[in-house]
Amino acid sequence: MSNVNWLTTLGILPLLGAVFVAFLPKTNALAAKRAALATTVFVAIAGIAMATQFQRDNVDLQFVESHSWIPTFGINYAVGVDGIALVLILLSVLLAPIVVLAGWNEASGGRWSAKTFYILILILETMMIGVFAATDVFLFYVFFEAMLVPVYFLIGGFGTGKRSAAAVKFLLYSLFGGLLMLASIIALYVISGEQGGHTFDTVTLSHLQISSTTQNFLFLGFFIAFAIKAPLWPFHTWLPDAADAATPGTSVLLLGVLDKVGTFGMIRYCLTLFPDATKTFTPVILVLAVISIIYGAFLAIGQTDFKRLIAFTSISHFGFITMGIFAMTTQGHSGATLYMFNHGFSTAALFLVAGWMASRRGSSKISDFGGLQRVTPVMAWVFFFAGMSSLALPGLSSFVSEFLVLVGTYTRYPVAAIVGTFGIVLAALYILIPIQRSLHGPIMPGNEGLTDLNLREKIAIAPVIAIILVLGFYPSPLLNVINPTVTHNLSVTGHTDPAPSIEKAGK
Amino acid sequence: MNAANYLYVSALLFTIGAIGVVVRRNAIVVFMCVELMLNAANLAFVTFARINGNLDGQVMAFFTMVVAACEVVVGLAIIVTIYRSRRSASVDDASLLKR
Amino acid sequence: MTSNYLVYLIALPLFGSALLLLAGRKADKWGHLLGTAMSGGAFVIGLYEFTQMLGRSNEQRAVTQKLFNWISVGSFQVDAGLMLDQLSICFVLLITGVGTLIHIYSIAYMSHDLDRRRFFAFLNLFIAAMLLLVLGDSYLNLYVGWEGVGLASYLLIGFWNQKPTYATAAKKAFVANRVGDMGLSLAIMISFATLGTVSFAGVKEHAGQASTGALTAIGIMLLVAATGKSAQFPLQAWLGDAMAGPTPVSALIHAATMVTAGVYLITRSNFIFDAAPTAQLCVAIIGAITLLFGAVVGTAKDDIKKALAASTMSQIGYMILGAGLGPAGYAFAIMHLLTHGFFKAGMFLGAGSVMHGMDDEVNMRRYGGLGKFMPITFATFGLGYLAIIGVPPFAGFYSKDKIIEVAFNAGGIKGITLGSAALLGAAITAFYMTRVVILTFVGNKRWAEKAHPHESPALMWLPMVLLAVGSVASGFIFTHGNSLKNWLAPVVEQSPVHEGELLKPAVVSVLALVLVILGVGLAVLKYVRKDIPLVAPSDVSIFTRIARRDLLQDDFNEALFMKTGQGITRALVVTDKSIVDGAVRGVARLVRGSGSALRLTQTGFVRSYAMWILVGAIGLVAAIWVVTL
Amino acid sequence: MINLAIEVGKTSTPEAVLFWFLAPLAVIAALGMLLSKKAVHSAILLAWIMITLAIFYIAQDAVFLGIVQIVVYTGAVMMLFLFILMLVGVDSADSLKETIPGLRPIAITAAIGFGGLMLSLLGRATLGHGMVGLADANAEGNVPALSQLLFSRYVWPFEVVSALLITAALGAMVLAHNHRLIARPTQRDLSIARFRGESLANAAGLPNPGVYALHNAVDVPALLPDGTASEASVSAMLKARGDVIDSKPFQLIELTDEEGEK
Amino acid sequence: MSSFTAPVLIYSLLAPILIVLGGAVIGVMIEAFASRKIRPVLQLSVTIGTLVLAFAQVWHIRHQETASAAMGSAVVDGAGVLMQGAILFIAILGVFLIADQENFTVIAAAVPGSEEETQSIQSGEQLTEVYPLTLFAVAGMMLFPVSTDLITLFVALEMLSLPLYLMAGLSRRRRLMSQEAALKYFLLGAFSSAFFLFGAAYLYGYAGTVSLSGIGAAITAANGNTVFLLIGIAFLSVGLLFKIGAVPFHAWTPDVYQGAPTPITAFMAAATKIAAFGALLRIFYVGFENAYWDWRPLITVIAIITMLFGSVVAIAQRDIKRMLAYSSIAHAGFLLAGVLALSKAGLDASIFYLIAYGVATLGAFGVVTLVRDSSGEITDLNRWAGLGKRSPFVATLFATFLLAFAGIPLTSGFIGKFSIFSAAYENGNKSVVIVGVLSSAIAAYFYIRVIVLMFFSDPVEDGTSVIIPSFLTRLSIVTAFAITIFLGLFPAPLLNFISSTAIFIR
Repeated sequence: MSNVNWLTTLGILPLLGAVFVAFLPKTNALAAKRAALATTVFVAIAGIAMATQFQRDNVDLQFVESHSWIPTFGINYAVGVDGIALVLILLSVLLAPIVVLAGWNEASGGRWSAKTFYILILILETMMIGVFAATDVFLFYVFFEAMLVPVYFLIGGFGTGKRSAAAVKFLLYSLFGGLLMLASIIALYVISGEQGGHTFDTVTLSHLQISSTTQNFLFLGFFIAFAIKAPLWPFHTWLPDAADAATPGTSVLLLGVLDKVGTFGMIRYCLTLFPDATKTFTPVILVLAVISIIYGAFLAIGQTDFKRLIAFTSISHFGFITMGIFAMTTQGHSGATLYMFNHGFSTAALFLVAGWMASRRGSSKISDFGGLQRVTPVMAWVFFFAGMSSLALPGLSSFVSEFLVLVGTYTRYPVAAIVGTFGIVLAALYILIPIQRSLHGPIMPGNEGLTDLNLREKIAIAPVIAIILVLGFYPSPLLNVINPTVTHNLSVTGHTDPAPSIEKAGK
Repeated sequence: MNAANYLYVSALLFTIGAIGVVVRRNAIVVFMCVELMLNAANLAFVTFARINGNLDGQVMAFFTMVVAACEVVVGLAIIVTIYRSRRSASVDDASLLKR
Repeated sequence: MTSNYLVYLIALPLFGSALLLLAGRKADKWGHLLGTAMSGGAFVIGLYEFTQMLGRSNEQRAVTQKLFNWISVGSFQVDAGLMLDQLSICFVLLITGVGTLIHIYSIAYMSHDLDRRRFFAFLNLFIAAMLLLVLGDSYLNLYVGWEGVGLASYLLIGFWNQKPTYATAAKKAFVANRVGDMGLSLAIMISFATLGTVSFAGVKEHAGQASTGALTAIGIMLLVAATGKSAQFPLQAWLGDAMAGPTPVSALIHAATMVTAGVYLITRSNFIFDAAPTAQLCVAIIGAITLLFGAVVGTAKDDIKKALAASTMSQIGYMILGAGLGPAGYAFAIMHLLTHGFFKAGMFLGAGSVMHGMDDEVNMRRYGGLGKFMPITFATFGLGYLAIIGVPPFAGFYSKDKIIEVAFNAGGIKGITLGSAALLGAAITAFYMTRVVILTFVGNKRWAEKAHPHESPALMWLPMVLLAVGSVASGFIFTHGNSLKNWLAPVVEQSPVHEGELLKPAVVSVLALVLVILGVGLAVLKYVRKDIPLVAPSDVSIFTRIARRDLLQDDFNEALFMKTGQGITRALVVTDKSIVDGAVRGVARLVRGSGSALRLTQTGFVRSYAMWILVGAIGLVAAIWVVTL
Repeated sequence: MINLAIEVGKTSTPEAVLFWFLAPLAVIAALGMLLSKKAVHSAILLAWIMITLAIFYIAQDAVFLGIVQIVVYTGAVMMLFLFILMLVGVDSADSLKETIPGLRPIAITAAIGFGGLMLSLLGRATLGHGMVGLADANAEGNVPALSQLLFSRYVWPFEVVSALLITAALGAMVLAHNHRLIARPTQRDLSIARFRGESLANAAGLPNPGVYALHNAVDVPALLPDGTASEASVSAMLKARGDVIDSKPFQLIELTDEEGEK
Repeated sequence: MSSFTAPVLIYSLLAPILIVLGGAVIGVMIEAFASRKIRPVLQLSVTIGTLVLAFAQVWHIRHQETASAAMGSAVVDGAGVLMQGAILFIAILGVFLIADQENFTVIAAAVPGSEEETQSIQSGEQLTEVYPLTLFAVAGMMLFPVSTDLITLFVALEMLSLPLYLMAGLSRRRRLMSQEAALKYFLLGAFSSAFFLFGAAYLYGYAGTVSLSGIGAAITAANGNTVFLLIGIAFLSVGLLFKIGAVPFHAWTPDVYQGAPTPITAFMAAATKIAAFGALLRIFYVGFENAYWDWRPLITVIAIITMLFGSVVAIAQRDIKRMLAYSSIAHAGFLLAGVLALSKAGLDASIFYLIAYGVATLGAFGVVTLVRDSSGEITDLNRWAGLGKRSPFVATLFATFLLAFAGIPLTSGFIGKFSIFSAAYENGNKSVVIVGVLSSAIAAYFYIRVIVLMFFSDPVEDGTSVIIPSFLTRLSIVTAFAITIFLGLFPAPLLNFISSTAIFIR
């Protein structure tokens, strides 16, 4: 590996971009947009370049950097990625330019100038990279909490409808979870102090001897924070509001990347730091996950608004991810990780198109649309494609992950998997019903004059579609990165895949 | 007689002073009750000085008197200012700031 | 053996589809030609592979092609691999052959549709997906094709989705299929958890080690999948509505190929069903129920396409029944599948031809006497009709009789019941098909004045003729020297057949023929001489009414699933708002409320503040008092 | 009295007599201070308590403090209090009716609770040693001993206290001192102003207060020839303080309207 | 008469306090002799010069530790030096705000609304006495945390309080409220110092000495029972807890914060907290260390009530200054966790927290002084709506301070919160940590509410505007902002300095 500080460089680039944008004149929105786009594209390229340097079969953290930050508390600026984190960082850097390009005019409805919008987006990108790259629990927490702030302003400042209420709900809900996690982090810090010196290093912390009661409490502190973030039933109610109010681009980042921090955290922290407590709580969490799948799907069916609908579909999808994680099998874990990546893109597609539809029509109510397939065929087909991706049509990337999750769960918890499988039927309903209402049927009054996607929008959505398609048929590039980490994680936490029952019988 | 009896007197006077602060409305009387409390504390100091056999308590009591004198000056100045503005020395009338 | 060409079977139509979809209007002029060419190309490759296969010994005929490693996580290893064996080649030829004919037919049939290019794109997509379905070398690969054909079916049913009912029909088909797909994915999961593999070869190899319970579970789940895709009871309801799609679609997808995927699945999984008798029995029962169900519904339909759809359902019931009869039946199930592919596709195309000439009128009560105006259509349709009712020597006779025969020979009550059902079905089939033919082609004309029935162009009747040839000849070819049975032998592992246990083949044939004649006669009596009212009479028996309502399948689904689902949805929406989010908001309100309440302690009176201090001090003193007790 | 846990040592009998005589008086005076309506009474009672305490100090070998108590507290501080009381109205009586709801019962409970708890606690206290007495400490006299401490051990707070005194002075200045922005008008200026004013009515000066025959104090407005009271005749300060008495009762004859018209 | 041993005062070590006192006296002289015209400039420069000089001296003596700097009355140790330095720093920033005399009455003696007052305002004069008063208060604050006997503590307590009582009443606008604030502050302050004194008496009675280390030694010796000790601790605590604004001794805080001139509120809120907590920490760490198990439950309960009460009631506030007051109450609760920690880590954390909180508070109140209409400052929260639109920069600064209060990472408040809670947890005070975390969540609500109001509400056209601040005010606020962010990003230098310096010597 070269001695480039990949992660720091990657993380700092958007920040520099933000600073640059800050110095642009306020009136020149176009310059801000271009600068933001250039930055994010550049970061995306850098991210891909970094990924090419990643050694797939090396289970250690890579691109590791560590500098003392607050030595008093043993806090380091320590970053590094394993396969899972790398995939999520890729997700972040790839989605960012898409969001910028797709939401070219998103900032226009905001309280502030476009400049502010892009500064916030770029800051957010830095934080997203940081949160996945951090290997120091404290650093992770810092990013985890700090990233709320730009999102908060993005929702509250540039959203629509009850944006400030939604922003506050989002922030308070997340802060509440974060503070619970802080309590756990403090406890970890103290325990590490008792056992050989204060540290926040994830690996060192995972070797602590913690009594089972304490583990349970600390686990809950972390888990609730992540469950709110993810969001898992019943901690989900902030999400529909936030997604409803936010601009499509913000929603994409919110659901596509930010919420992944929750599931990522479950793998990285809940699992490795508290293996025993994880075992204790697995049944409960699986129940919650299964409820999320079914509940989210039913509520999605019951929505009358596109954005809320997509939000609820995500709740269902996050149920799948959580289920995959807590199944504790390689398929479950790899599937869940891949699911995080794929869900990012399929939600991006859904949200962006829904956003385009809403901005053209001036409403995101499903009932305001009808017959779009004849008015705006390209947009309609893109939406259809996104919908298919969301319902995990085989051949599209989400199928691979969803199936892996299910199969991985089935081998250990068949009942959960069976109930979860019902989700795929409900998925058909929650996708096809709105598709029928908005794309099919006679052209609804008010829809006649809608314009189809323009070139910019097509360019923005094309990579999303391409990724969804390619990974559907050829997920190996990602799976090969994810698998070694997953195997390593499970083996150090003492989980082995259940053998096929014929082999068990044989023994 | 037990020398500690002075302590009981001190405690009683302190209590009465404290209650006075709560129940009286004239700011000057309220302030006088505070002075009573300080005096009660002084009595305790003097008594403890005697019990402990050193003069630190008396020195403390002495400082208390000086400090109390200063406090009286400032306090009464404030009360007079209030009185001039409001034509009332009742502490209950000064209740603009609340909730 | 490996072959490098298998992938092109799929790639050609897939490429055609993608190109047509992406090219947009620019491709309008040549899109249909490209689509047809792609399908035809696939057929050529299929033929090539078939000839290659013929040149090898029976055991060496299967060829495989591994493309790449698709999913590899831990022990879950799935290759993107293709396998062409004796079973799949039947399907490949059917799909590409009939498919190409229907492409050709569609060029003319859809010539006036602005979106013809898109139609061909979808058709190509279907061909690709269907080929993947039959070529995939593992259940998961099959699954991709399985849902792919579902998607294509959805798109084609809803091709004219500006009409809300058509859009609904498409959605219904997709959802019903998804229920089936759920079964398939569960089957795959169980298979992986039990056997550690999902490839056909792997499952076949290890199936013997697994417990019967697990195999039964897999079998039942596969059956669920089959019922969804093949419109079998209880997931049959979508097929009738699926006739909303353009008629070539009905012919290709909802008659000849896609709906038979369930039969393929069960036949392909013969090693599971053979080891799980319970599951196998379920298959047979479902098949028997559906063949009767479809037949009964077919008697009551006035819409020509729906009548044919009911017939399809019924005929697939026969196939499923055949496949459920185990090693003795697989070959006949496939045989019936193939013959049915010919004659039913032919009849659908005929129906399309009629509609083409009748301004898209589908109500048979408004036809009548069309045979004079559309001789070719009448002829081809008639040949198909003879085939389906099982008149020797037409194709249906060979295949259907064999199934009935095997059913009777299944032994015991099972055999008698299933055999009787199959026989009865044959009679009803004869009745309703006769009814269709009479109402459409015979008798006096009942159509409106402005209609000008005419024969369809050559591009349309040519495929019909070719299919009619198939309807006539295929049965004989397949049974000649047990050719198909032997051909399939390596795949379905035939056990020694106990022939003639209950009824001799001849007896069955005679019995069936008698019943067919009965059915035909009844229909002739009922419809030939009488005036057919233009509107279906309403003063009919309750049974007729129920049959017209598809034996209440929709009412049942609506009451049981839709209403419940809607109820749950509504309840959950309310729950989410008032209870789940309500709890959150409640906590927030509680905090705010206590804030407002505690705020009142700040009275503004300095004396009450002093009181607080005093009370605090008392509290401290009291605590001390307690601890120093 | 309660049996004391702190048995710190017996005092001499005269002191006991003094204590039992003065202590109850002090407590009663304190209660009186709490309950008397008039602030002045409270002040006087407080002064009495302070004197009592001074005596107690002296009795407890704190001669210096006793004297200082009388001089500084009773002498200076209490005078200051009385002075301010005069300023804000010496007569003003404090209604003892409680206006803040709920405060009275809480206060009574608090009084009993606090006093009871304190007395009870004191009864439990033990010190671990008896009363040492100040004989040794005061060997060279109370004042020298105190000064020893004050100027060596406690010299720092002693120095710092000076800052406190300055603060107090400065504070009083800030709040009370009122420098003139405009030069005070001289008698000449006033006179000119009177005559150049709009009306010459008051050119000769304002009427003096008092109804000479019956009441002759400055707080009674003068009666004008028409029988009305002249507001201008009393000092504005008195008016502001509300200490003006109605002059009606001091009229010689009731002037009715009819008579006035005649 | 026995020979008198001359006292030894190490003046170089006491110099910071003496410099400030000297400056104050010079200020008084200026009041007496300098002409009115030059007084403002003169006073300001003397004051700032004094504070800077004192700060330099504090820096100079930072490593010279001794318990006998002033015959056992005051100590110079790391913790004391840090607190003195912090107080001086806050005071300098505070004086920058005070320099904006718009906030102060011109003539305190005049009756509100009188002709005299109007004339004075028109004359453009300034109330310059506030500078020496500030210096006196600063001196008292500096002395408070380094005092090692009860006498000096009491004197210092009064010395810091008296000027504050006075200054609270000097507001130019809403003078009745301001005077009321002064009266309330004074009466309650005197009341609580009576408790302090009474407690001191019992401690003296228990230990036979007034020095903290003597009391500590007496606790270790354990003659007799602890009744006197506990009474002493309890009443002494009342006095101290009053100053820091802990529930139920908090009631003055909102009223005084609201009524006092905002620069004074800023100075008072920030600096008094440091001084009072400094003393509290010293008393509990040095004096009562060995009675930990006796006072821990009491302080725990008070800390919990304080955090919750402050956070919950702040939600219901409509006035920005009152809201900040309740926030300061909540923070007092958090800081009590540092007292409960009773460890080196707890001491370090407390000092860091005090500095971080003090700076942010000063900045926040500094911003409050800027938002005005024609009749003066606007503290009604509803009229802050849309501030982010009017003056995004100021609103951003204020939001940053609020986020620091809320303890959002990358601000100083977060590091403070983390360090103090971890120290408390380390010593087994789990309940305090958990409640602290919960009340932080509640507290976040009202901080965010203000941010929502500023950024997400549309401005009301009612003449509210942000004035262009004077250079000094700007300097003060921007410095506070910079420190808040810097300590959030790079707390290590300060933390290291604190942990290598902060120590209580006995």
